[in-house]
Amino acid sequence: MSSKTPKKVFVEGPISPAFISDSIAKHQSKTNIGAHAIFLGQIRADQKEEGVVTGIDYSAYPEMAEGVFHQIREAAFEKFELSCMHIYHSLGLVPVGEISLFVFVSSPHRRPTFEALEYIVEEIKAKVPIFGKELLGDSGAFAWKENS
Amino acid sequence: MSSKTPKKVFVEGPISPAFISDSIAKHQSKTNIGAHAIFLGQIRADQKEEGVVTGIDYSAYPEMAEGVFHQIREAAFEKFELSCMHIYHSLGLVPVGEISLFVFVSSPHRRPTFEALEYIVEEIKAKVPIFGKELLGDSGAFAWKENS
Amino acid sequence: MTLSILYFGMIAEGVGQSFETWQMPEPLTAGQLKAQLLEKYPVLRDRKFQLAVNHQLADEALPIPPQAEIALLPPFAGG
Amino acid sequence: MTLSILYFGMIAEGVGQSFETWQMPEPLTAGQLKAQLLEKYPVLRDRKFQLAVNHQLADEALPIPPQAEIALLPPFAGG
Repeated sequence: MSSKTPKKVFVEGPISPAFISDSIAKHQSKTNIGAHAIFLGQIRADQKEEGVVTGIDYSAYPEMAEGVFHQIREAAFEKFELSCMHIYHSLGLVPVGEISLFVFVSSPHRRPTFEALEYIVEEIKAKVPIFGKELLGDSGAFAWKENS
Repeated sequence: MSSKTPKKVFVEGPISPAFISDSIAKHQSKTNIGAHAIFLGQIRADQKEEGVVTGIDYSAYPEMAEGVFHQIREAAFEKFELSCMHIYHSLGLVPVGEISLFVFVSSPHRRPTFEALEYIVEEIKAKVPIFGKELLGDSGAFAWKENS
Repeated sequence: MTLSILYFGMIAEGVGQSFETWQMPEPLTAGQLKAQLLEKYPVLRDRKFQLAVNHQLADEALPIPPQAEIALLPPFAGG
Repeated sequence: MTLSILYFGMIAEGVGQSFETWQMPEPLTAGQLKAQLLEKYPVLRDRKFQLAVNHQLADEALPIPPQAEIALLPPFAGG
């Protein structure tokens, strides 16, 4: 573990397309970068028994989650030749069609960006204590989401 | 080959972050999408013998390139479970730090987006007749780029 | 020793609270603590969860340190 | 037969033009056409290129159709 302080990952509510383009624009002065890869998780209107998903209400164990995000960052920088890495995840309500996860990796070359993107997303899904309550229809019903 | 007409891929000059966020925003009404993956190619300030790269002047054999892009699209839709796919490439001058390639794939699930993103980028680099003149320093020197 | 116990997501919903403190007369392992939790909250027997001790996932043999922060974590759903 | 011949990138730079037409008295293959191009433009011997015939990469045995559009393509640099 390095001594770097954990970076802020959680944002309240959905992640906007404008936030994403701002992040991209901030990397245009980094002229050693040749390739960026981005992953976005978007809320799907899945049909469940009790109704259609209208949004997910995210919560987390933030003190532990920040630590796990930090470990994932450190491991990814160790494994792949990356210039930059940014991870953002929503807390609170994210309506259907909106974005709840934004992973952004940059490198001089394309290959490390593909490998790092997939690694980071899979690690987040498997290891970070984030919980999701799927809101169903408009009856007040809900179901707890579980990553596969 | 399907009978779909080829989609417009080439754009004049750099691809702006605002163009990218507009593309993302347009997908928020597609509520069967759960995952997006994006690749961006950015011009690097590489040090060459005759000077530092200040930009790349792209040209293409457009009639053939559009056909190859169309084949890549069809093959990717065949191989991977994708909801959407968009490819944009610059023609003309793209200065260092700016974006010349934007590949955007969407799917209900994350796995096809990782696989399709890498497949499409590698196919474009290997098969599309696009040519790049790297402008070096400010002496008017240049070198022809070659994908590896 | 005094333990802080945090419940999240469907676990908090099941036990009807998100936080409590437990006074423990003597040292115990994570596995022993889990058994006591299942005894106090039978609803937990039907729910999947992992135990974290001081922000780290714990296996059953781990001795619980004094003043530990315990968390009951239902399946993760990030992304 | 009349062929349209297109030159791109470093190939256009080498031959000093990007387009010309050739009158060919009799049918020929892509390999035979390539030999004639190398004869007319010795500079091409030092440059890597592929031949496309009517927008498709052609191997040497391909017979060139009448009125074909021929392109000399240097290494690709997209991305």
